[in-house]
Amino acid sequence: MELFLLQLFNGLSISSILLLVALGLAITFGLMKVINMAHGELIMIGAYSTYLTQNLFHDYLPKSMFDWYFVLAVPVSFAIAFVFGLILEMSLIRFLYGRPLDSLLATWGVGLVLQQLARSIFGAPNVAVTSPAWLNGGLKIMDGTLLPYKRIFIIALVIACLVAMYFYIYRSHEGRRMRAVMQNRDMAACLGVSTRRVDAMTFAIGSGIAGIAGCALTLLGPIGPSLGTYYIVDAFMVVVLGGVGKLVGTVLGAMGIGMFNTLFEYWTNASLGKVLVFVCIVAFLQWRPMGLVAMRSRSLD
Amino acid sequence: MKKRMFYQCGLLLVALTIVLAGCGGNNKPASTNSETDKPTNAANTGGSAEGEIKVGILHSQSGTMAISEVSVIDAEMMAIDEINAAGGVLGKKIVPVLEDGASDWPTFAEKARKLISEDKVATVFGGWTSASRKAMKPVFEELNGLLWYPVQYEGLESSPNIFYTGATTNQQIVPSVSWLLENRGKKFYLLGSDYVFPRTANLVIKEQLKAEGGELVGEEYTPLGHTDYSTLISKIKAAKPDVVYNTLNGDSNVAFFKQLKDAGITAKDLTTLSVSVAEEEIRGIGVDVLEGHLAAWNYYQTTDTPANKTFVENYKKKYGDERVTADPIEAGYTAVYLWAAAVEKAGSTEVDKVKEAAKELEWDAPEGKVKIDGATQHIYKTVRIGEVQANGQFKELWNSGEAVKPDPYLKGYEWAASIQPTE
Amino acid sequence: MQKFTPQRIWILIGYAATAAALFSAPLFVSDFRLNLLAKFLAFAIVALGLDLIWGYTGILSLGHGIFFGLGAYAMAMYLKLEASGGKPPDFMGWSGLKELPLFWQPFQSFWFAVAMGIAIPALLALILGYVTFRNRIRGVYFTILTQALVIITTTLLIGQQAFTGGTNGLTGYSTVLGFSIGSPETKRVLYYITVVALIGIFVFCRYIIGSRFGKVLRAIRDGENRVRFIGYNPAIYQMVVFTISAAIAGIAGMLFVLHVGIISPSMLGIVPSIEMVLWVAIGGRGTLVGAALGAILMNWAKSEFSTAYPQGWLFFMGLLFVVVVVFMPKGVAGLVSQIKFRKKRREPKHEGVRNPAV
Amino acid sequence: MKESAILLCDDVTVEFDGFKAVQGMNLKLEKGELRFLIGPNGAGKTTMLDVICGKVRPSMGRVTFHGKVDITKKKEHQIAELGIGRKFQAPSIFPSMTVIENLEIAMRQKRSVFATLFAKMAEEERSRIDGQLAMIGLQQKAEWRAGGLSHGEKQWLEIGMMLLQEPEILLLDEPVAGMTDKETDKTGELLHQIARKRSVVVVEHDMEFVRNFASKVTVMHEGRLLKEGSMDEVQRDDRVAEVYLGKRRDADVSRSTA
Repeated sequence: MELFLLQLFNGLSISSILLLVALGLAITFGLMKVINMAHGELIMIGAYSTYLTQNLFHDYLPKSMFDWYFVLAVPVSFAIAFVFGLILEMSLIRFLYGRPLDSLLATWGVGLVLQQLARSIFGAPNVAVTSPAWLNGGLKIMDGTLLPYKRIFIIALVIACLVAMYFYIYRSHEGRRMRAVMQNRDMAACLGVSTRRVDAMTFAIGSGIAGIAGCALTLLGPIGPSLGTYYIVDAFMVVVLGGVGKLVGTVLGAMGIGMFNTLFEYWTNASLGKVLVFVCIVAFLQWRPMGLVAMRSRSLD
Repeated sequence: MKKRMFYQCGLLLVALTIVLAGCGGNNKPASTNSETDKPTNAANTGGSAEGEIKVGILHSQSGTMAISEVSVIDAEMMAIDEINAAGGVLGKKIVPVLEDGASDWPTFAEKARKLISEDKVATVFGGWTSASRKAMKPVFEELNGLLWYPVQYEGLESSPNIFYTGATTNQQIVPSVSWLLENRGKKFYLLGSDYVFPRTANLVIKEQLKAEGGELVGEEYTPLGHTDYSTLISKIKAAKPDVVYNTLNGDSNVAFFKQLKDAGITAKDLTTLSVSVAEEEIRGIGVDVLEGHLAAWNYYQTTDTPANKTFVENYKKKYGDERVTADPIEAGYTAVYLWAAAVEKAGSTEVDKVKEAAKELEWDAPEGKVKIDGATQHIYKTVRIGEVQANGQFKELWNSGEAVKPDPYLKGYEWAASIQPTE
Repeated sequence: MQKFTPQRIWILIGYAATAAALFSAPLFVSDFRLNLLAKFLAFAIVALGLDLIWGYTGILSLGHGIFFGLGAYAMAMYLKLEASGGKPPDFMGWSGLKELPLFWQPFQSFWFAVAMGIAIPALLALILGYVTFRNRIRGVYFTILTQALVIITTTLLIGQQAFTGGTNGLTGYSTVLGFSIGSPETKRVLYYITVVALIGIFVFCRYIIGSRFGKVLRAIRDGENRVRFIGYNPAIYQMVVFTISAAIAGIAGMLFVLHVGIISPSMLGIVPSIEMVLWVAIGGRGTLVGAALGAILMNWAKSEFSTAYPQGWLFFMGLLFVVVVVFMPKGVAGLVSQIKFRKKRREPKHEGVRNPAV
Repeated sequence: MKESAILLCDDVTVEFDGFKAVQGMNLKLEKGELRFLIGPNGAGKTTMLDVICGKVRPSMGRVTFHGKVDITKKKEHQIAELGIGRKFQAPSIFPSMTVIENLEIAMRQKRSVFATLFAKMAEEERSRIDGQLAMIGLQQKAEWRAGGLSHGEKQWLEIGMMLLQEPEILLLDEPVAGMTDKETDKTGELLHQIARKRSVVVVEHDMEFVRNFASKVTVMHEGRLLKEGSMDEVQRDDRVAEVYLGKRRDADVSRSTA
């Protein structure tokens, strides 16, 4: 029983991490149809931003304040990744709208450069981020079943991001423009929406969320130049499985992959579990090529 | 359409000429690619000129393995500088030729071939992963080169063209398992990354557990780069082991130890012993997470020998105060000195003569006295079990007292009979 | 169509000169460099196959490393067994396997290995192509699926160490068909075989492109659905060309192992697979010469510069990739023809071909 | 009766995510007939063509070809092979190929992989293509890349491709949309020639254009059949006038979209 609960929680936790990693992609890939292979590197940028924030707190603020660095690290990671996203969009991505496969290749090159940049600045070895004391330990629900606060925090963070995104996209003025541009670019342009600006903003927000993901990942995993490469393919799988262009789909996709991953890994082992999950995804896409939540359209291609 | 083809053809021809010309140009023994000012490459201009001995340094400077291997390069370069400052070998200066293995095994093979047949180096110091060594081995054997390999590995190998200055299984894993059985408990959980070293090491451990009264309660491998250990930790919890014997590699260690701590398991609740976590890795994982966990090596920065004192001092002076030394770094450093001593003794850099001279050669390494075992070309090493302290250094809990004779095929252990190669 | 116009003669001369240069290369370069060149030529073969599906059919596969790798593994299994004399190879010993597994047995035969080196990648591609193309999974989705396939294959190869050699891969060969694999003579012969294979596959690809089949492929690239409505089943065409491409990659893989002497799962990974695409992109997709050239030049540059600037090299490669894909989608070959034709093309606004072949 | 009908749509219903684009539509096409399909925007005209050519699968109803083959069970390329050709609203030719290559692959021929791999251009095929080039007036531009043609030329090329395909039924979706008057006239001529040999269904907004042909007109509205008859009959019908012609007799206004 306790094991079952724990595994359920683990599944939920993995789902939340996958979702956080894939959320930014759901925007850049799902809405803008840009295949951003540098998404993983934006996550890495978020992680390093957290590392830097930690160092600043460590060096310049009294020790008692140190634990609160993480509160600041979340917006800082968002901001830095946001800026990187903005630069990337303005210098490169805007030449690639409507050429998804080319965007995939070009951003892969960008990812390579960013990784190497990180290696030059921070060195090849991993850096350590000390998690704040208030996230240590866990919630004891019964004997031998401890739910780590960090994982609960990440789940909460994902929910917060989702809610924020929902309000931004469906309730704000900016979000309305964004949807307008993504649905019918020409029409929106005719109505006086600056598509250039909206594109840049949308991409930057997607990147910023990747930054938040990076910040959260520092709690659980390694922080190094190749951090992004561990998550990028999984993130794409989540978006594709969920159905491109639908946030609900992305949530379902992440839940599906996370839960099955935990289940398979528990039944078999980590390697085989991973293989099984991927086989399931491939098989599922044969059955429903457009993913869990599909949009239908009348256009020829 | 056709006209375009025509230009393409021309282009092909031009490009091919360039490639061939490039190849041809580099063909001459006195190579001409000295277009960089880097000291490492300037070496090529000298060729085998009087007063210089070229040696190759072949580690990954890019890619995933760069994390670990770059520090070994530093140590080897430092040893070369020190020897040169003291007058060189046979009165000649050692000139290193650096090549990048790029964390890619075929590249290691290619570069090894280049170092031996193009640069004509006297010896090569290089490799980290077993895979890179396995890739280079046929090249060294074919061209009769000499490779010094500085990392602990899974044993079951002994090539006439390789000197192994890292530990083999009976100098790290076997004694540490015995120690754990005696001091920490009988129930073992084996956790490793999914590649050759952990699988082979665990094969050995399983035989040893059977022979020495241990009990195996679980064995798991995770893909390289795996970052979520929550399920695995559940499995470990369910199996209730006394000891987790950890052969995880690189980034996985970070995720595993962080998440182990989150699950409320500290070093007090569960003993873990790692064979791939050294001082350098501690910095990337975080001391707060690792404190109290164990590791088995032959050398720690804190190892108390006079040679080590100067070694650590020089290393920090040269590369910065925040740098730490670790077992493979020391092994790389030792390798250079052992080769230099062998060359001095042989009076030549010829591979066969150096090999002959290296037999039973002794040297005061930072880890203590080491001796080359002529039969296996491994070195005698002292085994040390250490515990991670709050300052990121190890405290030695136990050592083997004297340097242990290398036994890569575990011929000295009856229980290992089934592991040994069949021929 | 087959008249000998001056242009056509020049093209033939160009081909002949290239072939001559390739065949006489052993006279000019050292054994080591020849070995490198041979490896590059093997890569050029993959690039040809990749160009066939990407440049001409518009299918981007980021999983060609798998097909390359499977071909390589088939050959490596033969070489490994020849080295061990039919006994279980070394890695099986230290993985705890005492008997040679059944599926390894037939690889003692060279020709069986060669046949498998082509058939296994082709079959896998056929199966993958059958399920995906029939279900109209295409474009980006197909590309991402191939990545999933890469992860599945590499994880399996690494996980089954006792049967596949794990991360180490297969290395340590001695002879091929009784000839020492390390000797300069064998290497030279292998080089010639590679040159012949490259030329043969080049001619084969040219034929495909020129045939009506090739025209349908290009039509699929331009508009897959449109092709459907004029009565072709694009799925079959995509499947066939994907299979051909995989078989070509398999051949290249076999040659690669013979030259390099090692194959490991890392060669099947995502990074090498993307790098293969990069060669084609830089050389010029949609032109066979460009693709082959891209593979040779990129690898040559990599082996020359990566040593001198191990850090800078990656920057350079990443930037090159970005610039080529974004600003020179036709690659080097496209750039050259663009420069040459700029003046003449300015006049008519439409991009018509003004010099018909006949 | 039934034997003479080459195409019979019976109670066809199409749903898109709950929205019924076509509801219980019946359509009968005689051999050699030229039929116009008109109706206001969103009437389901294009969707009807989509159903006939297999692009959209109806949720209900049957479409039979020659009274025996049920088209709704077939795939697009099979339907095309049966002899139903479709020209889309936006010109969909293969832009990176030359005009002649476009025609070559569209030509009626064996379409298996093997056949195309070893196909040689026969004399007879050559002359067929040349004839078609003359008919669509693109002889001078045979070696041009199709992408470089003007809009009207692309439309003609596509019609030419359709004709080489030699279908028994030709489905044309607004063939004159976006054309200049001169081009429209030329297209009209082409259409007259075509209609002599085969059955044609044309979706059209341009009433002037439709009026040039003395043939049957089907009016659709909100996915249903509203009226069928000659142009004169249709124009006299009150309901039609109400939903469609009544408000805007000037057909040019509604030309742009479908």
